[in-house]
Formats: sequence, C-alpha cells, structure tokens
Amino acid sequence: MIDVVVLFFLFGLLAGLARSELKLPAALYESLSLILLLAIGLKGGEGLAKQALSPLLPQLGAVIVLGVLQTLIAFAILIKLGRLGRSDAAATAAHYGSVSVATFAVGANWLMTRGIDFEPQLAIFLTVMEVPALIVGIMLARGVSKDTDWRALAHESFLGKGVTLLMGGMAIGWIAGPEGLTPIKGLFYDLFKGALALFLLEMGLIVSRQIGELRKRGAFIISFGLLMPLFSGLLGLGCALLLDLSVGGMTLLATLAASASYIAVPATMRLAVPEANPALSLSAVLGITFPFNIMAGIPLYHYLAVQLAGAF
Amino acid sequence: MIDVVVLFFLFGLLAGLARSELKLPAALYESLSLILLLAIGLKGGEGLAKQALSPLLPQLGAVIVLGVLQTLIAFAILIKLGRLGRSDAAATAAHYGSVSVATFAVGANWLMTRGIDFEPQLAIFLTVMEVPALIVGIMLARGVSKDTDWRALAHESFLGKGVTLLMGGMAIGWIAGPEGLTPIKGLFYDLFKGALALFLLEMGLIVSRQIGELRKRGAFIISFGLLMPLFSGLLGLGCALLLDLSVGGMTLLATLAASASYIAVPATMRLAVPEANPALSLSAVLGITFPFNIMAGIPLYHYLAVQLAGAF
Amino acid sequence: MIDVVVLFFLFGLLAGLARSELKLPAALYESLSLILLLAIGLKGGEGLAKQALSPLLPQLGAVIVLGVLQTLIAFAILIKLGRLGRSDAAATAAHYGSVSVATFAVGANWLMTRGIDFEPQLAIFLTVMEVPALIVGIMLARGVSKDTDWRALAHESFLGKGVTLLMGGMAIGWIAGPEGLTPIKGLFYDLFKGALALFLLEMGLIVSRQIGELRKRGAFIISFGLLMPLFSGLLGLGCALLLDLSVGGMTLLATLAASASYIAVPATMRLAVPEANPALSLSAVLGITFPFNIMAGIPLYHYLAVQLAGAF
Amino acid sequence: MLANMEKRTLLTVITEAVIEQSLLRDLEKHGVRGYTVSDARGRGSRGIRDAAWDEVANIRIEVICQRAQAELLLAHIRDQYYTDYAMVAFMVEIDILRGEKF
Amino acid sequence: MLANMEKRTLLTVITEAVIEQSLLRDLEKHGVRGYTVSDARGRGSRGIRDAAWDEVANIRIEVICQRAQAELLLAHIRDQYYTDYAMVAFMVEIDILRGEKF
Amino acid sequence: MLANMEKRTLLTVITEAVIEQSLLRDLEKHGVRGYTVSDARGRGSRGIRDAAWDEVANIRIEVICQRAQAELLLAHIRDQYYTDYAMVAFMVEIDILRGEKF
Ligand SMILES: Nc1ncnc2c1ncn2[C@@H]1O[C@H](COP(=O)(O)O)[C@@H](O)[C@H]1O
Ligand SMILES: Nc1ncnc2c1ncn2[C@@H]1O[C@H](COP(=O)(O)O)[C@@H](O)[C@H]1O
Ligand SMILES: Nc1ncnc2c1ncn2[C@@H]1O[C@H](COP(=O)(O)O)[C@@H](O)[C@H]1O
Ligand code: NA
Ligand code: NA
Ligand code: NA
Repeated sequence: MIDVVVLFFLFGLLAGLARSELKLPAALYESLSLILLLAIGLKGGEGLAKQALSPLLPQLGAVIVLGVLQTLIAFAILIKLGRLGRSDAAATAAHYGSVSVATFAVGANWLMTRGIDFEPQLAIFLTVMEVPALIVGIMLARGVSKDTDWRALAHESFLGKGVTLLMGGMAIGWIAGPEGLTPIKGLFYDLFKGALALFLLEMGLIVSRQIGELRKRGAFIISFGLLMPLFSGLLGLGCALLLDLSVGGMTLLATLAASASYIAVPATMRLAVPEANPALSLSAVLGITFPFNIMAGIPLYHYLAVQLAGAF
Repeated sequence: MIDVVVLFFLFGLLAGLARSELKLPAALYESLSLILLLAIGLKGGEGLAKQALSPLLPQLGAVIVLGVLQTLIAFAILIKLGRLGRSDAAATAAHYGSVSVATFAVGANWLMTRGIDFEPQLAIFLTVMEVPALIVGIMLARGVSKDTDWRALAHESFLGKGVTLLMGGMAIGWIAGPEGLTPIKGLFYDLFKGALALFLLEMGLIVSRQIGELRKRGAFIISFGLLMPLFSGLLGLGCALLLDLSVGGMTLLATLAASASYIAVPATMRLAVPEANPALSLSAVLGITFPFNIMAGIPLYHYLAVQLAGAF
Repeated sequence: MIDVVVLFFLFGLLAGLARSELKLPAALYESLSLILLLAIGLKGGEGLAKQALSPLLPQLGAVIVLGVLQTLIAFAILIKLGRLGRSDAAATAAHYGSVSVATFAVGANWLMTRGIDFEPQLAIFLTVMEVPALIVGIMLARGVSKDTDWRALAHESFLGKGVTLLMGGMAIGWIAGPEGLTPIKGLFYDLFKGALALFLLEMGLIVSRQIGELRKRGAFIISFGLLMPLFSGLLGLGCALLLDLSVGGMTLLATLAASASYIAVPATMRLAVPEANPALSLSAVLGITFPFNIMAGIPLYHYLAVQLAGAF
Repeated sequence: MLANMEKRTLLTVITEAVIEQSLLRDLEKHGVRGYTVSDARGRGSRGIRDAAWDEVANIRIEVICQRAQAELLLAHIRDQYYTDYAMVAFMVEIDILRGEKF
Repeated sequence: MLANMEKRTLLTVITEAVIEQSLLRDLEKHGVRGYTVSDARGRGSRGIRDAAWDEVANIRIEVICQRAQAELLLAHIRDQYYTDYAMVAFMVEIDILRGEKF
Repeated sequence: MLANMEKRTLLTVITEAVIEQSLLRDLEKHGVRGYTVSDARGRGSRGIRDAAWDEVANIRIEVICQRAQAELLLAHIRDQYYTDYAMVAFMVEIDILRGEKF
C-alpha cells in the first residue's frame, strides 16, 4: 500500500503535468520546510538525550567518508561515461554526494508508519552529510586554488537554513528532553505527517516542471538519475552494517545515501561554480532520483536491509 | 446559538466596518483555503471508499441540471426584472448557478457540530456544480460563437485551483481509505474548524468592503442577492428529495444550490466575458448572499429539510 | 529548567549572531502573531464568561493609572539622567509605559507550564494597557497642541491590529463560552505553545540584529533597558496587591508592567512623533528588556509575588 | 561612455493579476522573448485594488525591446484591453548592453 | 510613432512601509487620482531595511502625472518627509496613451 | 522647475535571487551606498523563472548614482555575471533632489 504522503506527491505531479493552476503560496512551502526541519531535529535530539554520545564520533567519521566517496564516484562516472564538462560533472556529483531532507522525511515516515524503529543519530547523519559533498564538489571543479573564498563557503555550508534548523532543533530536543518537549508536540509531532503531505504536494508540482528539461537531456542523465541512487543505497547499506545499525537505521542510512540534494547544494554551487548549468543537475535530481527514491527506493532499501541483517 | 466560526465572520465584518487595520497575510488566506479544499475532498473520498459508486452517475446528472437551471432562471430575472445588460446578466447568473466552497464548509460544519450526518458524495456535488454554470454563463453572454476558446475555457474550469484540490483530495481519500488517512488527520480534520474560523475572519473583512459598492447599486441587486438563494435553496431541496438524500444531505444540497461562487466564477468570467462589470456580481454575492446563507440560510434550509423529510 | 519556548528564542538569537541564513517568511511571522493574539483573547474571554464583570471597571482604572505612571517616570528618567531630547525621551517612555504581547504570552506560558492559575481579566489588562502610554507619550512630545490629529491617533490606537485581535478574540470567547470554543481548540489552544516557540525563534533573530545598534548607544540606554522593567515590575506587583490578585495574577501583571511594546507603539510613534529616532527605543526594548524579561524577569516577578502574597 | 551601449525601450504595464497568464501568452504571440513580472497594488479609475486575491490585485509587467516593437505592443494592448480592464501602460527610453538580446 | 502619444512624468518614492496609508492619503489630498504600490527592501543612509515587519520594511510608490504636478508633489514630499523618514524620490519622463487619464 | 534638481542615473538589474547577498556585497565594494531590492519573476533566454524557491526566482535591484559610476557598475556586472547568470541590466536618466545623497 502506498503511503498517503506519497499519494500527495503523485497528486501534485499529475496536477502539474495536466497544467492545473494549482500553486502553493511560497510562504507556505517555506513554512512547511521549516517545520519539517525543526521536527526532524527535535526528534533526533530527544532520542540522543536518552543515550551516551561517545560512540557517535566514529560513526560521524564513517558517514562523512560515505558522502565523500559517493561524490568522487559520481564525478568519475559523469566525466568518463557521461562526458560532461568538469564543472557540470563536479556540481552534479556534489548533489548526489549530499542528501535530501525531504527524502529522509519520507523514509522516516515510512518506517514510523510501519512501527519500525531507527536510531536517533540518523538525524545527525542527515545534518553532517549535507556538507562534505559540497566541499569536495567545489574542489573538483576548481582545484584547491587560492581563489576559492573558503570563509564564505564555510558560512554557506554550515550556516545555511537547513543545517541551522536541524542543528538548532537537535540542540533544543537534547536540552529539553522528552518531557520538556511535550508542550510543543502538538505542532511539531502531531502535524508532522500532514505537513509532510502538503510539502510533497508542492514537490510533485516542482517535479512535474522538470519533465520538459529532462526530455532535452536524453538517456545518459536519466540512467544516471536511476542507477546512482541504487549504487549509493548499497554503499549506505554497507556503511550501516559496519556501524551495526538496526534494520530501520540501515534502511534510513541507505535512503540518505541514495538521496540527492536539491536545496542546499544547488544554491551553494550556483555561487561557487557558476559556470555549471543548474538545470542539468536539478532535472536529474528532481525529475528522476527524488521520485524514484520515495516511491520505489525506500521499500527496496528496507527489503535489502532485512536480508542483510538476516545474513550477518 | 451561533456557531463559533460564524462569530469569527461577524468579528471580521465589524472590524472591517470600523476600518480596523486588521489584515490577514495573503499567503495565510491562500493556505487556509488550500487546506479547507483538501480536507473537504479527503472527507468526501473517504466516505465514498465505503460505498458503491454506481448510483452516483444519475445523481451527478441531476445536480448538473440543477446548476444549469439556476443559471438560466437567474439570467432571465436579471435581464427582465433587473434590466441589466446581456453580459452583466450572464456573468452574474453564472455566479449564482455555481457554488461557494466557503458556504459549503460552513454548512458541513453546522451539521457536524449538531451531529447530523450527510452523504459523502456531497463533496462530489460541490466539485461538479462549480462548472456547468460557468459554461452556460459564457454561452449566454457570447452565444455559441466560433470566437470562444473552448480549450482554454475547459482548462480554466476543470484545472482551476479549487476543482483540482477537491478532486485530488477526493482521489487521495478514496485510495487511502479511513485507515490510510489516519496519520494526516491531525492537520486536515482536527484543525478544520480552526482553519475555517480564520478563513471566515478574512471573509468578514472582504465582505465589509462590499458595503460601499452595494450602496451604489440600489434595491434591485440587494433583493436579488437575498431572494435568489432562497429560490435556489428550494430548488436544491426538491432535487435532494428526488435523489432521496438524508436530512443532512438535503440541507447541504440546498445550501450548495443557494450558494454563489466568488472565486472560480469571477476569475473565469473576467477572462471570458471581460465587458461584464465584476464589481456588480461580487457585491451581490459577497455583500448579501454569502452572509445571508451562513447566518440565516443554513438553519432555514435545515428546518425546511426536516419538514419535507417528514412529509414524504 | 528553561522553558522550551525560551530555548527557541535562544536558538534564534544564536543563529542571528552567527549570521546564519535562517529567516522566517514574513507571512509566517504575521500568521503566528495573529494566532497568538486571538488565542490570548479567546482564553481571556472564555474565563470572563464564567464570572461577574462588575468588579472589573475599577481594576481597569487601576491598570490605566499604572501605565500612565510608568510612562511619566520613564520620561523623567530619560530626560534627566539620560539627557535625551524631548521627542526621543517621550517616544521611548511610551514604549515602556505600554506592554508587549509576546512577553505576556511567555509569562502566561510559564505559569501554565507550572500549573499556576491566573485571572482571566489579565488578557483585558493587556489590551487596555496598550493604549494610555501612547497618548501620554504623544502629549509629552507635542504638548496638547491643536496640531495633533486626535481622530487619527484614536484610530491608530484602538483599531490597530493587536488591539482589534485581542478584543475580537475576547468577545468571541465570551459569547461562545467554554463549550462553544471546543471545535476550534485544536488550532488555538493545542498549537499555542508550538506557535509561541516559532514566534520566539523569529524574535531571537530580530533581537540579534539589535546588538550592533546597542553597542553604538552605550551604557545609559543599556542600564535603562535593564532597570526600568525591574522598577515597573515592582509597580505592577504593588498594583496587583491592591487589586487582590492571585499569585499567578500578580506575576503576570508585574510581567505586563515590566514589558515594553515593540509593535504597536513604534508604529504609532513613527507617525505621531516622526522626529524621534526609532532605532533608539527599539534597541533598548528588543535588545535588552525583552530578553531580560522572558529569561530572568518572569521567574523573578513570580518569586517576589510569592513573597508578597505570603507577607499580606 | 561604455562601448556597445544601445538604446532600447522599456514598456511597463500595470494591470489586473487575473489576466497575467493570458496577457503573457498574448505578448509572446507578438514576438516578446523576455519579460519581468512583479506584484503590486494600487488605485486608479477602477477603484482600489489591493486584496489578497487575484481579482482585486495588480501585477506589473516589464518588457525591454526595440522602440518600434514597444509601440506595436502598446497599440495592441490598447485595442485589446484598455476598455475592459484596469490597466496603465507607459514607455521609457533605456540604455542597455548586449543589443542582440532585446 | 503612435498617434495620441503624450509625455508625462513618473514620480517614484521609496520609503518606510509604516507611512504607506498616511502618505497615500496625503498624495490624494494633493490631487493624485492614481498610484501603484509595491513592497521593497533596501539600504540607504538610515541603514538596512529588510525585515518582516512594517517598521523596518520599505515600499515603492509610483505616480504618473503631469510634470508640473510631479514637481509640486516632490517639493511637498521633500518638505514634509525628507528630514524624518528613510526616503528616496525621483522623476523620469515617460510616454503614455490616453493623456486625459493622468 | 524645482531648484536644486539634479540628473542622476538609475541602474536596474534583474537577476537570480540566489545571488542577492553576494551581488549586493559586490556592489558595496564598488562604492554603492544605497540600493533597493524587490522580488520578481520572469522569462528570458534562460527559461521561465517563477518558482517559490530562490534558485528559480528573480530579484530586481535598483541603484541611483552618478552616470559615470553607473557605467562602471554596469561594466563590472557584465564582466562578472553576464556569462553565467540569468541577468538583464539597464540604465535610465532620472531627476532627483539632494544631489549629495547619490
Ligand atoms: N496615475 C497613476 N499612476 C500610477 N499608477 C496608476 C495610475 N493610475 C492607475 N494606476 C495603476 O493602474 C491600475 C489600473 O488603473 P485604472 O485602470 O485607472 O483603474 C491601478 O490599480 C494602479 O495600480
Ligand atoms: N542610492 C540609492 N539607490 C537606490 N535606492 C536607494 C538609494 N539610497 C536609498 N535607497 C532606498 O531608499 C530607502 C531609504 O533611503 P535612506 O533615506 O537613504 O535610508 C533605502 O532603504 C533604499 O531602499
Ligand atoms: N526582454 C526582457 N524584458 C524584460 N525582462 C527581461 C527580458 N529578458 C529577460 N528579462 C528578465 O531577466 C531575467 C533573466 O534573463 P535571461 O538572462 O535572458 O534569462 C528573466 O528571468 C526576466 O525576468
Ligand atoms: Na547522496
Ligand atoms: Na448556486
Ligand atoms: Na510596561
């Protein structure tokens, strides 16, 4: 059975393809994404409040390596097989090495709906994995030249809206703990799925606009958009095994790895690698990878996680 | 006892008449209307999931006839008694032949508050009745000339925001069913009445601005705004009897019939019949008919429905 | 333990100081403030519906005197000790004689979280205390000249957004009563604390921008921003004793008195006393007084209220 | 003066938000390849237009093009829209680079 | 050139959102029959003005009228508002149709 | 004519919202002391730009300054941004008071 939030995505997609006049106010879309980011952070922080933090550091190291690896491999594929220019390949690779909060939210929702637990640090992984691909992507495009304004870049990466909200939410959740959060659960927990549904409605509309662009791009970029998440998902599963995560945690780390950024990375790349064509990466990420992950990827990663967990 | 949501309407009306600086952000108004439309659709679709769809088709035929009839009668009255020009009469008639989602929401809320059930297909009637009056109105204004861009018109009618959201909500509700919807009820069901209250606050402010316009228009348009819904309400009751609806369903179909569009129809008419004066129709619909229906009409239609249901 | 809503304020403050790109959409901020104002009004009105209104009039007289007194004393201090010009002193005094809805909301939340009751008329005090300081401030700046457009001023004061929403909410709560409000509690009561948390997040961002301004202003204005609320809080406690309020009521009236306006007063003063520098008052109110009150003031006023209530 | 600077005309149209799509399609049919749109409110002979909904809101459309084309567009707009819609349109001479773009 | 084309002046005022109503009333008192308003943010001698609330937000008001009236309005605005408010105003010559409208 | 009226140049840049901060910092480095920004959408050689998010949204920046400075800014913008970003820029002559301000 398809989750109801994914039905909202399909509805938006169809409405967009049928050229309906449906449109969400920009402020609503921004407000929803703000609430989702805070809620994910709060939930993660609340979970962390209940456990020791010391085993976390090596885990963070592992997921950073995971992100860097994905970016490098994607870059090699895009240059060698896709024959993209250096800048385009680097920018696109950064999208795929980084992560998508919306995909994470759909994955978390998929697990929660089925009563499958996952480790609270997944929210931290989400936060941490946003950044390394960005930096690797820029280095791939530019080399480590003196030109790069690393100060501005660090600012962009660590103080962007998404990372700030995730970290803030986590800190609040951690300090307040489960009890302290009770008064605000009405907004951040009870409405989470409704907010996610509306958010995915807009995502469907956004995705529908990529179809035209995608047609122009041809087979390579479409295949890349489909196969790269599969490959990254496997990498993610491997990493999860290494970290000894639960089945839910394995599924979600695979989902994270398979996901590709469409907010933080494009914005930063536009500034840091302006000669890269933003339409190219976005059409692959939004037109192929995002829909694939939320509709087919997540159940698949879960299936594989169950098999793997049984095997080891 | 007046429903609390109607108190919000009165508050907005008074604040507007007193020239308060109160104003809702446009994005909030749009977000609320989006949530209300989706919620109505979801609830309707959820209801339909529980019953056979086959008896529906003849019912839809009946409510389409109802809408067309209302438009023709309104047109005749406006031309003959009101001595309006052809375009103005046609445009205004289309408003009255079509329906108002806000009025429907207040009616549904009125029934729910009193524990009175109504058939889920009323949400479908709402969707279906938006369109025929539009087409009849345009034909009345233009004749069936070759000029009319029927493609664009069909697009406007069926893919406007309101119809898209109602249909999408219904489809999702129908596919997901009662259980599938549980996770998102926090947003779409539990907040429905609060959202309706805020929405009506803005409606009160909007209505307050029509008073000046209304003064200029004089007695005929005011009487029309009062008597046309009464007449349409009776037509609606008759139709409901024919369709063998419950008392709740009768009340709500009468409310639908009595209601007049102030969103979809004005927007489409502005494009299709530009020479019609939009201020004329809007002042009648918003200044008279909408307030009358939500404050006095709905209880009246319910009273009549009870009498009729007893008699047959 | 710090309340979770205050953690959101601190988060916003830190994010702002770190120059994060975090920003709330303007429409969200306005929507939140609208919901908070209505909720405060509704709750107050609901409470009033349960009790006699006759003892209220003398109480209102007392809090009006309280507001006037604060304004006059603040003006004297600013002129004598701060050596501000007449207009700047009058405008700033009006900010401090008036009240802040956000501070009130945090105070009410603080009490509710700890299960401490307060009288429902506190919401009325909040409404009533917005205005007198405005009028006194303008008279202090202008003298009672013939120039002042009192009509426009009365309009500004009584029909501004804040007062309208508080009064409207109170009227609706009073008419509908506890039962009538049940259907809309999902929005206005259950989400109150979540909405307050988001609102304070934006307040933190706003406050962070005042720090630069504050540096330019120097020690006097910083001390004033700290000591004036303490002094006003004591005045408020005295007034509360006189009115024989409960400990919760005492705390909240002290909080009200200690709070300084940063919405209604600046907007009106900008028009009525244009030569006053708005950055001066705002930096004191937002940069010092507001954070002090919500973080240290409220617990302090409560502590003092408990002592005083024990002593008398 | 900058080399390659050229003169073009900026045509600005302030009108009802509700006709945005149809007016833009219309301009494209008349050969316009670029335009900029922003939201506005205002007052004119058809009353105050400052609401939250399209029917009582305004937009402001700007087109940069050759003087001759601007005049053609303006004439078309006058014939097609002036009688029935709240609308104001005006032209102003501007300096641009990349003349081939406009 | 289009027949009936006439010259008018476009007066643009960028100022604090908080005085929108009072400034518009003021303009109407000086005979302005039409104007267009849109939201803006910016920076000037009074600092950065880009917040979510009126006190630290800007608006942009445009009035089309005869040159002489534009100059009168500008002089009035200067006398009344320049000292106390964040404000910039400028005029530009434009071409319009329907001269009787402005 | 009003006394003290002076000529200045209004430089308008329509471009991608995502570069707002960096472009404004850039302008400030080139000596700009004031500017006005508003949101916009549009269409041009890089397609339709009208989304809810910065990457596919436009802004409109206006700077009032001396003609010479406007030309310098325009030349800088052309060299720095024209190849890689959706962008249109133009200049128009305006009349202002308080010449020392710009
Ligand atoms: N004299 C004017 N100056 C500036 N804008 C105007 C003027 N007259 C009308 N407008 C704008 O154009 C819109 C339509 O004008 P109208 O067709 O006169 O109602 C108004 O809502 C205003 O936004
Ligand atoms: N040189 C300029 N160019 C364009 N806009 C300006 C300029 N100077 C000021 N502004 C705008 O006018 C507003 C008020 O300016 P000011 O009175 O200098 O603070 C600013 O917030 C900007 O939006
Ligand atoms: N001819 C034009 N007239 C007015 N605005 C334009 C024009 N061409 C482009 N624009 C605006 O400038 C932005 C960038 O243009 P471009 O670089 O051509 O994609 C577009 O999204 C439009 O908002
Ligand atoms: Na990834
Ligand atoms: Na009807
Ligand atoms: Na006070």
